[in-house]
Amino acid sequence: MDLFLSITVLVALALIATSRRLYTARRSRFASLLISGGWPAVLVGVALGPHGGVVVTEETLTFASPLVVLVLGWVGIMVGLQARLEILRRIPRPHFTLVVGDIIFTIIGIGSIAAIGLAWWTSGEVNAAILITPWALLVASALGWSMETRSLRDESTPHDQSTELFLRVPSALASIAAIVLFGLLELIGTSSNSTGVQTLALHSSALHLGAIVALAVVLGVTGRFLLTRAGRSRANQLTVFLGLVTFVGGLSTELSSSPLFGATLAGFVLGNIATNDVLRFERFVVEAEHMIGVIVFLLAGLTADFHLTLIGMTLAAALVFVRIGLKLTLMRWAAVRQRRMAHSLTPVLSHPTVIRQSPIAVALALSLALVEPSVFHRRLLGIVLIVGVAADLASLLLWRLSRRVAPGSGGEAT
Amino acid sequence: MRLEPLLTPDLTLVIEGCSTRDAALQAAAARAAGHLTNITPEQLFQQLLEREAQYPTATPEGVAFPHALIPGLDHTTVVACLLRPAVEWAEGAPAPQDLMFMMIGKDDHPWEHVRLLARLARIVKSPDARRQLRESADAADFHARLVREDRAHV
Amino acid sequence: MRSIWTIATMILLTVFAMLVRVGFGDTVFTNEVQSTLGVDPLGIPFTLPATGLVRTGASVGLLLLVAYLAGQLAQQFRLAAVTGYLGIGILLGPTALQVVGADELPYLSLVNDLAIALIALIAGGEIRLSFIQSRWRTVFTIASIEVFSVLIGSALLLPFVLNWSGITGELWTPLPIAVATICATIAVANSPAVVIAVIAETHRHSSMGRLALAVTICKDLVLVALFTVVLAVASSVIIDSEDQHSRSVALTIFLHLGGSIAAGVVVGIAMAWYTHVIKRHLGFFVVFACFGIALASEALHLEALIVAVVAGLLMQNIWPDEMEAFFEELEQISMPVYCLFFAVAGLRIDLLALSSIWHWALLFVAARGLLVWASTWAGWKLARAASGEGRWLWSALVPQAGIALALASIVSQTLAPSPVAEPVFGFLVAVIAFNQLIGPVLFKVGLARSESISQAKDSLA
Amino acid sequence: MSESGGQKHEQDGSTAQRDLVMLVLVVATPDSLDDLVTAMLDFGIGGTMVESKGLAAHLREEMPIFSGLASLLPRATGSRMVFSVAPREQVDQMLDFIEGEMDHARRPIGVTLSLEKIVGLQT
Repeated sequence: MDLFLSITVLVALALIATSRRLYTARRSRFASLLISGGWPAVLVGVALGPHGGVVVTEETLTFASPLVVLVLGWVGIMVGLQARLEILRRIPRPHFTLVVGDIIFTIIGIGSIAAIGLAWWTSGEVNAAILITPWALLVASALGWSMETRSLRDESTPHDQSTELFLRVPSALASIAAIVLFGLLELIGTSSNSTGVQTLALHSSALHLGAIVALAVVLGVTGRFLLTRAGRSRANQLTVFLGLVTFVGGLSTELSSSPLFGATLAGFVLGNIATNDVLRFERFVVEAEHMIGVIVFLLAGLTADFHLTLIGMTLAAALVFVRIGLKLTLMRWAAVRQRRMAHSLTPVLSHPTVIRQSPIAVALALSLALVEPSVFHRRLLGIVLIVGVAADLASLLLWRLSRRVAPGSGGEAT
Repeated sequence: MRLEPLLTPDLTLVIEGCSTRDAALQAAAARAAGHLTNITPEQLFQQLLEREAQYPTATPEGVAFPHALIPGLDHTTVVACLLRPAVEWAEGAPAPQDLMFMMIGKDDHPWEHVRLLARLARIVKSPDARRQLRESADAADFHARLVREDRAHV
Repeated sequence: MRSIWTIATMILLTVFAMLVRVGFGDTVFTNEVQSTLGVDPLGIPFTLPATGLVRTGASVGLLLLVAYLAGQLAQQFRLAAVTGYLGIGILLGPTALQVVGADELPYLSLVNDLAIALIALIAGGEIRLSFIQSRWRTVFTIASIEVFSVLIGSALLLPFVLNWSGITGELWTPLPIAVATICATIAVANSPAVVIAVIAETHRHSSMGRLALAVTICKDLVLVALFTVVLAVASSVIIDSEDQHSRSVALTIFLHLGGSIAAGVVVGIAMAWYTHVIKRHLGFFVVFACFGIALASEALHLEALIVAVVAGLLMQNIWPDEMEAFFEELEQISMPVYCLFFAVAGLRIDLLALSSIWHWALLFVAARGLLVWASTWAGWKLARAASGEGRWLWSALVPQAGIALALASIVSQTLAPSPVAEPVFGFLVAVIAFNQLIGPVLFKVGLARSESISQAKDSLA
Repeated sequence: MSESGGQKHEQDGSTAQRDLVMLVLVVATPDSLDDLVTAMLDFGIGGTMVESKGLAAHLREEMPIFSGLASLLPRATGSRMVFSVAPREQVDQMLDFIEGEMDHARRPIGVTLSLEKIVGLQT
């Protein structure tokens, strides 16, 4: 019964979050920051969860894992579908260099902090192989930044399509890279974890990877046939859409990988053999994005465990500070390299919005807590959520500071 | 645009035993020419074949729309046929066709021709309507069902 | 040509799922034991999710896709799509290809709650009060005659069948009679789900279809009350438990039915208000309304079937125009729910149990079919209804599905202490399985025949 | 279906211009486009069609959560607007068709506007 109660609150919140009234509320900077980060949904999740008001007990949460598989499969297919070659070909080169820069910066900066913090947190006596997956999670969730550019706009920053795309597209590419990076490393980590030896069980993880790629190809091919058979009848479409999403999410979970990784590959294959019916499927998937986003954040709030020891909190704080330093240096490096581009980019590049954490991080952490619901993984999800909130607030603070430094450029977005 | 005024019982027929498309076209053209003043069945049949040669008018749902524009005609004629058995329409045609709506129109009013084609498309769009038409007992029943389907739409 | 591609896709999806489950079944997360303990890097133990639960996600996806294709295939061979969903459920089930394991059934049957509420809502929506006012006498006569003749006929025949099949030892002692009466009550059950699914699938909203639906629903309402009484009395005989007095049994039934009808009215008004005022996200709202009805009825000990039928009836007959959008959305969502509901029903059919007693079950199915035909024909003649659609009405009263299965599982739970529970459940499931497979096809033929009869009559007139 | 060289209608004389009205349709779901175009042809209504983007689609593009690349390819959001000037009787037929024969979920938004002055309309 309480599972149903929590799902009802969850959907009611999702309905409100996507209602027209809330869209208009997003015009003010703070409101759009708060809402697009999904924090209201996380707060409700925590309030309802086992650590909050205990409306949803631990046992009910595990019972709801097929719902988590459906939601994460949905996100994976949504991300995979847009990674079409025709789109990737149209992306100008600077965007790619920015993403590669971000990956290198993050692996070095965040990677080292994560390695030290995790080893210290698990007081060193577990073998390294077990920490590969948590390390991969912390690095992958640091890639990219929030793609929401609506709160960017005020009189000071000139508003044109290219500036916003220069922020949104690299972050989208980074979130695809994050899913693939985490998916691969999680395979290696899990296989070595089960064999428990120092040496990495590369053979077994290669087998799993082969199976996931085969799943993506099988689903791409059969998906196209199924979508054409569904035709224009909405009842048939709904059956096939839900079937595809749950099938790919479920099977990639069984292949001990996160549903996001398998679903993204399947979306990629399906997207690149697109027909009109596949485009109709993509519209169905993307239109529910905000509803699915709210459900992901709410499930994250329900699942996260915030009883972090002192070490856990220090690790979270270190991740936030390193992230701020990294992202601003990355942007300065990008601004120096892009001097040839229109001058209009430079004010945007110094804009602190890049500090905000990408929402894919929450989905990745939730998928790890789903595949292996241990207290450690739930605390990692808690860390990712804390880093996200802190990064959002830091971005707002730094934006206010930069306004006070250059007062002439006007105040809050109307 | 209503189909009913163009549907005369005499030009609503069930063609049995035609195994090929041309035989069906010939039978329908013969019946249509009887109602047209300035064209012989053979000429009409040739015009229909020329049009089919450009691009076959068959559809995956099994409904064909052969048509011809004849100069000097004063009105549009529609011949509604139920083919038993269904015939293979053309090389690579998606499915055998067993419903055929032959349209012979005025060449100086192509817009009216398009409207008639749109009306027919609306009538035979739903699978339920097609099944109803295909289960007609005889020509009179086929005509009654066509009128009922036409009245079912605005 | 298309059906080759359909079969190829079904095989590809199923084989791939089997390969993943066989090849990678031993990974650290999925393990055979219900849920074992793991230790995380912090040294804190945690319970791993049960294998059945982890596999439910993929099984739901696989069943949806493959059942959908099987339904299309069945329609290409002039069968009812429902038979396709059931057939694929049996094929992938734990007693056949074992693609879907037995440990997943408890999680998959969550869809039953959603399906029964949704089917009952649609059934309620199909009934027009004007139709009831004009034909309630026919509906009530046929339903009552059919219920009692099938009940008494089966109750007399079953002791022999149960005896021959070795389920009950002696013949005319209290135990076999009590068991026979319970099985006879379930033999009366019908399936609004099959009636609605076949009507929706063939788009034939003829008057015979509407009459069949009204009779089926009227019978099920009577059946629910009958079942509660028979089960209470019979279980006290079988397990000698004297906890229930006959007076309190009557009271619980009255509360049970009255409460359900009242709850149905409240739910109907609430749903009408949402559809009228808010109008948005109807899809999500419909799914949650059905879950709500199912789980709330369970919690308040009401009958979800009655609550939903009353709600659907109320909405369709009081605000027909505003509720059009609601029922359109209901129809969209019914397809995936039917695919899953009938596939899961197929999964639960135990081929092993079937193999030992199928011939006795088939004998009883034939006898029941005869009883249904005779009683419907008699009821039809008695009601002196004019038009000829009555000749094929019996074909709608043969199929059995969800409700019969639900009652059978209630029987096996209530009789659990006695040794006869398991074989009786096996026998009931076998009978229901045959009715599930034959029923939809029979009704599809009956619907087509009755429509051609009424059309022949129209053209003559 | 772009502008078909002026909208042709059965008109007789200038007095008929007074019973012409403008029909504006906002078609959000592309699937219902075929039915609408077939119906317009059937009723003899021409029209101009433009690609449009709803407020929700615009906001979704600005505030993506997971799918940032979707906005890169500004392919049609799938919604279209149809503007047509036609006799009141045919426009009423069109609105009856939308109310009578289209599912709620696929119905376009339709409005009619009365007109003061019309030039350039080929009758």
